[in-house]
Amino acid sequence: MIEDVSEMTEGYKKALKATLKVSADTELMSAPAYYEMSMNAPTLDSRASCISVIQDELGHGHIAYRLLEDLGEDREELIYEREPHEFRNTYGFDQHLETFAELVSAHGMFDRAGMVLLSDIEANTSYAPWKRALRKVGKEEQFHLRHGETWMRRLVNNSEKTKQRVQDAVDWMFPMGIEWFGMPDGKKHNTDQLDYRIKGKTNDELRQEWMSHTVPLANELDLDVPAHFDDEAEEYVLEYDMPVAFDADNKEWRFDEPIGWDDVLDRWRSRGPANEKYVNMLQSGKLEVKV
Amino acid sequence: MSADAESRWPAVARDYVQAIADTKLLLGQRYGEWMLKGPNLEDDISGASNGQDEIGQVRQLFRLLEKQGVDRDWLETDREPAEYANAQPLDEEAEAWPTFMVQVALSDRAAWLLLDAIRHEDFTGMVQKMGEDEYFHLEHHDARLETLAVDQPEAVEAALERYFPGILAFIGPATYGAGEDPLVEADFTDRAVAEIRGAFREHYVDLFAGTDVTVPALTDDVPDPDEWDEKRRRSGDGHIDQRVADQLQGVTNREYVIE
Amino acid sequence: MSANTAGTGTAGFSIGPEEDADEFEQELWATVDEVPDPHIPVSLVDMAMIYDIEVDAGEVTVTMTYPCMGCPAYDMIQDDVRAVLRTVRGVTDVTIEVTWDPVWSKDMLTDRAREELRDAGIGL
Amino acid sequence: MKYHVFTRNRSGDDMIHAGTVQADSDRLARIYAHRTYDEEDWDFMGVVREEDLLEVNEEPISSRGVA
Repeated sequence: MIEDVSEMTEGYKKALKATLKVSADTELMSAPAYYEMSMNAPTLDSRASCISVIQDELGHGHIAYRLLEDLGEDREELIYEREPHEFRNTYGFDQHLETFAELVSAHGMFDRAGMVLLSDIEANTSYAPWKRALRKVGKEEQFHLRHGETWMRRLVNNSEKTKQRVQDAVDWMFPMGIEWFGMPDGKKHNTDQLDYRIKGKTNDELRQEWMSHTVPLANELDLDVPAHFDDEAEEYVLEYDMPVAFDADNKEWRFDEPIGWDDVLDRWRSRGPANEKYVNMLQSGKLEVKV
Repeated sequence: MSADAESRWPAVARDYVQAIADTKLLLGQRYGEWMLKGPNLEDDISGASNGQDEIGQVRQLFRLLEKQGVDRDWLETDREPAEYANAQPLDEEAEAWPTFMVQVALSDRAAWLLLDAIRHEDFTGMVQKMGEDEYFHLEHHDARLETLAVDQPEAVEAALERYFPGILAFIGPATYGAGEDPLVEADFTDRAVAEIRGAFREHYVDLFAGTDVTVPALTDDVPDPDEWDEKRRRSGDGHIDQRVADQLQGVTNREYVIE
Repeated sequence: MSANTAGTGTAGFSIGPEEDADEFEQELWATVDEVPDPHIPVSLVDMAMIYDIEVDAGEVTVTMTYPCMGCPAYDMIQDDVRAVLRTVRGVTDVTIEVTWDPVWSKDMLTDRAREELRDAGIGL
Repeated sequence: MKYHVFTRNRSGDDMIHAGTVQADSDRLARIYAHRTYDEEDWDFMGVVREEDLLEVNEEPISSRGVA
């Protein structure tokens, strides 16, 4: 296990920082992504739960930025002085969440993706300070999942209309969750994260892990997702050729329009529709004080 | 659920608790609005915690109000903006951090003092539990105001002047002294409004001692006792924006309420 | 000390059914004991969140509290309690009363909860 | 200023370094530490300013002039 920056090679440090940055930015940006619908939650009880989730996410971001600080980065600069497009958060949190059904489905499916990634790091990382810090994160994310899945269940059982709202959310969130874990193992050239044992599982293993939670959930709730368990292959298989084009304005996947991973990376790099708005929200207080 | 005659609070007590509850509801709103735009991440985290605490407290106060015969749907989802009895400073969203800090500090502290004065048995334990939350809210405000009083004294003083009249109206008129405060008379509270006003101002005089910030004086005609609305604990008919009422009532997500 | 202060860790505060509880009440307690706290691996009963269970001709009233007033799982926990009690034969209705008297404190945890938390490495 | 946050699970346990907070005053640091690291009902929580944390080094005595 590595405890201190003095024990790291330059390559290790670089790979660790890059991984931490994605994690920190993703946790932080989930807060503004969850904000609008949390402040418009349907009941007082759900408002309390949703704000509690935002508090947790801010706290998780805080942890990851603190670890980056220990590696020589400047937290103030990372949070308050970068341009929106410089943030490295997952593309999922560059999207507008426009209904309560989308919010709770994000708790249930996007936070599951975060949980899968971080559980692997907690179990397998060679960087001890991160491993220790993740214990709290895991406990809190458990609640987000429970909150999301409970509400998905409530809405699915409530009426055909609310069930359809959840289905609409899942329709665009599921493929986004699939993309979340990145390129398939066979196509990936940069394996630094695994080589340095910053994480333990490959992209495809993590994707399988995510599907092993989300596909049975969808089946139980009678929601359609374009994936199923294949008995022969003994794994979850997609019912479309990943990756495919995404119409960000309408939140629609064009399943009959396969694209290359270079196109996906380009889409990620040019950021999603809510990126600027979310970063501006987080930076607005800071700017005001500085004036 | 309706309360039987024995456990029924006097009407003036119901209004008093309603005003505290609505103030906390709006505190939850304002903390929420600022939980992503504080000057540092720790302030954001604290703001989100405070917001969550306030909603938890509102939930309990609404529960008691419902037992007193107040309609639950009206409380949560069925009200006009002018029917909210929140402290007047919380009607608006503050435009800058020091203003926001003064706005919530004054409102949260005043609400706590009013709550802590209640001596009715329905509040046994509950107010003590709320105090566990409030310690952290009030400490956060005071610690932040200490730093702001040094960095931006003009902004702090301007905000105090802006919000002091409204918060004094929320606490109550100076004429509610010992022997004249109807809540004390009804044995619902154990401290007269006039006493709370004094203690409230004194706190800020001590906090800002040695800084360039002057705390507004207490004047007996603020609020004007003749103009003061006992139900909404304010003067005048100002109110929150419709947009805020819609958020609090979850209007855009009404279809997701599980009956 | 404020007028609103309740006792904490009140002497003689006991968790679980009274000694003279009949079989039905015992069953209700055992049923609620199956509901886990959503944050830590012990039951609501072991967490000392259930203060009282009363039955009146099939109508059950559960009096409970929370360690934290802003509990994010407030309604979910109540749903769980209601759902699990409704499966008990003879229960026609379930009402949940929330109380803060006495104020919950970790001194109230059962010994079993203490052991389980210790094993799980949780500090409470 | 940067503060280090230390916590203890229950009496008798070792102290844990829980993390750090950025704060403009000691009073703020206490609040931030509680708000950021209150995932457990700690038996003890304390903050130390980073500038007050002195590293203890073990260095060889210079050989010159010792013999």
